[in-house]
Amino acid sequence: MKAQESEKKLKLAMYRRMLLCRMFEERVYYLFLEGRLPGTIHQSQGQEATAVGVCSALEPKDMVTSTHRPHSHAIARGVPIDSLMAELFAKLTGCCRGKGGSMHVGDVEAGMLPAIAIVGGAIPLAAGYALAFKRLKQPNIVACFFGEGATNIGSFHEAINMAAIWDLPVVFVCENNRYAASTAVEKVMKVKHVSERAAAYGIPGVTVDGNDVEVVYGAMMEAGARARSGKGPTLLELETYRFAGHSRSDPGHYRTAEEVEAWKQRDPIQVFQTRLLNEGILKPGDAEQIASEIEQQLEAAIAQAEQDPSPEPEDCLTDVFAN
Amino acid sequence: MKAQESEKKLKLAMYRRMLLCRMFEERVYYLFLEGRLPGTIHQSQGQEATAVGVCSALEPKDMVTSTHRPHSHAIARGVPIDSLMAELFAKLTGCCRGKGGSMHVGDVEAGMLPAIAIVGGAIPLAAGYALAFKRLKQPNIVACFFGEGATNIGSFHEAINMAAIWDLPVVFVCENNRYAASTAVEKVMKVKHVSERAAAYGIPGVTVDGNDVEVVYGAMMEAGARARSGKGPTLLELETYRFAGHSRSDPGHYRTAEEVEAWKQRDPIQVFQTRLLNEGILKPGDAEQIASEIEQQLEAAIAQAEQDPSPEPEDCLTDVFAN
Amino acid sequence: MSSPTKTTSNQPSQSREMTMAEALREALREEMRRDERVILLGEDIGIEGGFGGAFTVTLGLSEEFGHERILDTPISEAAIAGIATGAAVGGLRPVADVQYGDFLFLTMDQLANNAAKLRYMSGGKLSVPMVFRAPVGATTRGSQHGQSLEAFFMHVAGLKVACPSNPYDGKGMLKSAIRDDNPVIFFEHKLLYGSKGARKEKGGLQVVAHVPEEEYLVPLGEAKVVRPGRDVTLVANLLMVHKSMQAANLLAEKGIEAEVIDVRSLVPFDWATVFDSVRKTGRLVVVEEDNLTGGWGAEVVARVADQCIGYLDGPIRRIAAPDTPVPFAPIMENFYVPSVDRIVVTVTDLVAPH
Amino acid sequence: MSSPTKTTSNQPSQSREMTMAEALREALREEMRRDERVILLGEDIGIEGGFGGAFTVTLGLSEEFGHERILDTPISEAAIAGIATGAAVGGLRPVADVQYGDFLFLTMDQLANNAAKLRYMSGGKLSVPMVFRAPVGATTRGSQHGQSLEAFFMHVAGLKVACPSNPYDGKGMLKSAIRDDNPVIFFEHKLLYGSKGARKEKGGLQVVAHVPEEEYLVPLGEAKVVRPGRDVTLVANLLMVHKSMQAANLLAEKGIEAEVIDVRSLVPFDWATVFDSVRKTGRLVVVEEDNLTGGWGAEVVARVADQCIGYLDGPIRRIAAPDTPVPFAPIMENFYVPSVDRIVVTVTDLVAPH
Ligand SMILES: Cc1ncc(C[n+]2csc(CCOP(=O)(O)OP(=O)(O)O)c2C)c(N)n1
Ligand SMILES: Cc1ncc(C[n+]2csc(CCOP(=O)(O)OP(=O)(O)O)c2C)c(N)n1
Ligand SMILES: [Mg+2]
Ligand SMILES: [Mg+2]
Repeated sequence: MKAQESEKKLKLAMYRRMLLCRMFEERVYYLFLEGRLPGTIHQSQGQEATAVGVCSALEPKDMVTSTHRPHSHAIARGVPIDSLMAELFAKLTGCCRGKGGSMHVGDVEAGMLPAIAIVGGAIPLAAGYALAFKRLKQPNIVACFFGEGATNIGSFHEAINMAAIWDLPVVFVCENNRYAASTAVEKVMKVKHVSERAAAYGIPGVTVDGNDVEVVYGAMMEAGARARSGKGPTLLELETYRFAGHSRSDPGHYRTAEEVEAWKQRDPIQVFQTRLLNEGILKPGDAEQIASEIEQQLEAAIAQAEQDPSPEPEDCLTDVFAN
Repeated sequence: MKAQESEKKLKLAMYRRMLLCRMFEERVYYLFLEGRLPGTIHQSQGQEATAVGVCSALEPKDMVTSTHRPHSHAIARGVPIDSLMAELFAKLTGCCRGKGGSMHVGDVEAGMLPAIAIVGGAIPLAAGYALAFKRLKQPNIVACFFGEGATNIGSFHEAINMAAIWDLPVVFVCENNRYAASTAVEKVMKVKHVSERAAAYGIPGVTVDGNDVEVVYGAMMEAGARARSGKGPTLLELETYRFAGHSRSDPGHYRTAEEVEAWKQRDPIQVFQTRLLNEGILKPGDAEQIASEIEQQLEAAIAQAEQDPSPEPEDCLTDVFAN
Repeated sequence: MSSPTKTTSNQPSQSREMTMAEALREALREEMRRDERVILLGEDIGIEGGFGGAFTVTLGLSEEFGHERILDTPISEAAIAGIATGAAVGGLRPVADVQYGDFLFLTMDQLANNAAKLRYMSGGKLSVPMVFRAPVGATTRGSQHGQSLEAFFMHVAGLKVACPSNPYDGKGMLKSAIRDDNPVIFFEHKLLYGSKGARKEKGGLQVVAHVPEEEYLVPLGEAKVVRPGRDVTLVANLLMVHKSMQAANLLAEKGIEAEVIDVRSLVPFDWATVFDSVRKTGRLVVVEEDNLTGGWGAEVVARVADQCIGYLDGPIRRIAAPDTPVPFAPIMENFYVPSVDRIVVTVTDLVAPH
Repeated sequence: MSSPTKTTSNQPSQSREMTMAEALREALREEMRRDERVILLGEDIGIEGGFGGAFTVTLGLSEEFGHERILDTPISEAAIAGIATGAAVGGLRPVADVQYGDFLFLTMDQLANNAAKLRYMSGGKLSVPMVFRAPVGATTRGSQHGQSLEAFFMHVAGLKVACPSNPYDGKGMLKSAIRDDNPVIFFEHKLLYGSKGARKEKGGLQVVAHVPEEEYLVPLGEAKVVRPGRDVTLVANLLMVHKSMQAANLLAEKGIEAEVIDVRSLVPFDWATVFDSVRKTGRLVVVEEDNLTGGWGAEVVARVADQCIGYLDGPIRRIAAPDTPVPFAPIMENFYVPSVDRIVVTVTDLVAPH
């Protein structure tokens, strides 16, 4: 009973969170088209199950590291929507006070380091943060997100090896969306699965369906338990796909319409929604209800962000050094 | 007949070359103790079978890259002894004209790039040189030497992956002597064999006895043939041991006397000499004869180096830019 | 900053207007046609349906030259640099690139310890004919996608450093760099690529230049006086050349005649042109987008303070970014990047009789 | 250059003579006893029967603090830097090191893009209290084991840079660096470690200093006038402080009184002390071991040329290594590294009435 109830609550929470990720990205996309946001964005439509499945398996004091494509990670981790939106609007109320921008969103309070936009650059940070957890005897873990493209860079190799030999409490989460910008994964690595690379470090490598949030959640719970119990890291590969272009300006002509279509048939939100309806966890109309609540939440965040104060030019000079 | 003859000649050549490596290092060691050579040295006593076995399987126009421990690689590759000795003496007649020193010996003419003393730093160079061979349609390969300690650095990961996806004609030769300076291999990687890391790049990984020059030669011939035929790189792990300290000043207290002794029982030169005597390829007295010839060769090289001209102070300013 | 600035490059009869991206692309195409050994290495540079690199410079080249010569790499900057270096020693003439200059930090071991030193360590027996392209400059991308890294590489003995400010120089210098037998770090400014590429940057300048049909080279190591003047010498590179020119025009209205020098390449550096100008004007202001402390401008000041001290009528000023990372918010970024206004105010104050 | 030079540090009654290696070791030991969060990361730093790092600084520490706090790493410099950075953000106070400063090029992405910028990118919400130690200087090891890299890091906004020249400052500054809430790149000169360690370097100075028993700190950001003088200001760091002192003594015999300033830290930089001195002497010579072009000395000259130009009685000179890699042959290396003689000749020529 109790178990069922909490499981039901978890599923609903994950559904809502995934939808929030999706609707946030879609709304932000239009804000960019309207020229209301500066800079560029790397969006994650289609990758909601990875972000939400992983972060739903975390404890409040755990830590997440992210990449140039961090919006869904931040939302899934619980970084306040208002502060995320405000950051994209370059406002003083942003989670990085307007200094970071889209590629560096994060909030240590919420359990997410500022995202690192150098591909692979956050992997050593994640291992280091995990080392701190271990030394300070905190029962927490780090979830380190990166794309399959990042598995070809030196920091992936060096940091995972060190995390492995020291049994650090970190889970290396590879969102394999098959492309690094325009570059298909087959072009840049001969292994079929990124998880095969785990063997080089003597740690478990697991590949699961990254578009099924429950599967992701389960796999992360397992890898997380292993890390928490001092058994060390896991390389968790989540097979997924981004529906959006690589960045704002990318039409994605390097992918066939068929391929994109095929993956859209496996839209993680659609898949999960259908399942929840079948299981009766979602009642007819619930989805629409949730969507409209999120809609309002986003509009409120945008309205707030637009009237929030901008930094002063001279604020550029602060926050370089502590004290 | 013919085949036997040439095989016999090869074995004798390899034996002589190994002995030359050993005697060169021993002689150089004393020169350092006597304070007659500047700088420091990383010696390779005990690792002659890897250097000679690999280089004996190369064609004249093939290329070798090396490390901070390059003396035996250079000798095995055929860099003239006089120019090697002169380089250690910091003379103008040295293979690097006194600018390189022990850690950078090499001679493109002889088929060896200047050694790179940044651990792992030569691995991308080797892949790049192999890329040139491929583009220029030369039927040659690169033999890239590095230690097991180098397999933990980013350049190993990045360069081998790129060599793999492009099927470059290069053989990655890992001399696993069980230690990186004072650090035992078990401390810094969880895999039993470095060759297990080949799987991460979808290339063959092979581990063989690095103290048996014939085994090394055979393994290198195979990996080399593969590379020459356009099938791409191999990660060839050669299990060996250094009898010397890590560098001039290292007494090696991080290793047990038993361990060192056990490996000395497997001295690659002793092993091979005994075999050649049993096979009748070496007659009683031959070994001594060869040794005394080498002795003279070395003394001549030292005498020559000592009277060779030193560079002028201002020579420091040349060779920075071409033309 | 949207008014078209045309470069006053020698304009032969037969010429077309081109953006930097187009001019660099043409330079690559011409050199690849001319020399089989020229290859390109980089991320997303030759993929069908792709971008032609982060800023369209290599767009379409793989169609003509194929994937044997246009090599799309994994995300492995250190190996890209090291493989380009090894390939250069092996007889090719690689032109590699990073998508953003900020990623050069990943390549520094290969570029500074290997590419820059291999010739030296070999006693002059080999050479490393390669080019490494890197887009620099702040464009509202934040701290890890907006840095200017010229100073780091100017300080590495054994590397040449180019930084063209317009399409004419860009083409001519890239061709010279490819033919150079030494490693050349080739800096391009994101706001100078021009709008014809698919990737027009907000705030980008509409810099076009007349580029002659016939082949030409612009040698490395020659600065250019892009505006003569008697009162003060402005030394700048890349985007700052354009801001300095705009400032000079405003200053002229106040009767201050600034001489503007586009350094064009930092290594080799054309000291004579700078010294001659300072000896004439008696005043020097260096304008750079990089962080103030340890920027390349400091070296310019140091050389002048050694060679021209007696000719100076006042202090030497540098206009540079403050010593902070690049901020994201445009309001802060506009404060961070030296502005035309800052140049005008600084120069006016310097020239004003005290 | 073998005559013992004693530093004139304030000498309390209770003190011992110590080498740099010993003083740094004591600083690490004291801080590790004082603060559980202090850990060490590096190659071969704590192995039984090993070296205590490349220059014996950590020798014996693992016996007291164990392998939980003295972490022997694989050869993975980039990850060492990145893990130290992440651990610092996570609440530890890591002291990491490279065996030779030359390997810092491998760490630059982590140090320049992450460690230096994380606080800024977070809007000031986190801090990165870490120290990264690096031995620099030419010691007949050739091009890849003899570079001086201070200038590269002085140019990275967000990093502090320390470079003590003697055991007293070394201990006091390392303790300050460990307690600092920001990333500090801590440069040590191989020829200044002293002979008591197992790794005495040929040509090393017998630099010993009185180090008090009682605890003390030397703050980052304070230069020190190590020799007062009226005729010319010599600004130097690390080994060059000692060569400048020796030169100053020889110059004194010729009646030239040189004021010698040990910068001690490059970021923050104590500009006031340099400006005051130059305003007094009217002449400046910067002495650095690094390559001339783009060295930290250029920044010193640039600041002085901006702030003190009216006080200068002559050109500003820099004495530095030429723009070449470090050569192996001692004959060439001795030419490469600025010598006492070069300082004497340069200063004499500068001060001589023309
Ligand atoms: C070191 C580095 N190289 C290149 C880039 C430019 N870049 C940004 S994202 C990207 C592709 C990353 O692919 P992947 O790791 O698979 O993540 P995804 O974008 O698919 O989420 C590239 C090449 C970068 N930011 N950092
Ligand atoms: C990048 C880098 N880190 C550290 C060093 C210092 N160092 C020189 S040799 C060495 C050990 C190398 O071990 P391995 O790769 O196994 O080669 P071996 O010495 O055993 O032949 C170390 C740490 C270096 N030269 N380069
Ligand atoms: Mg991807
Ligand atoms: Mg080894």
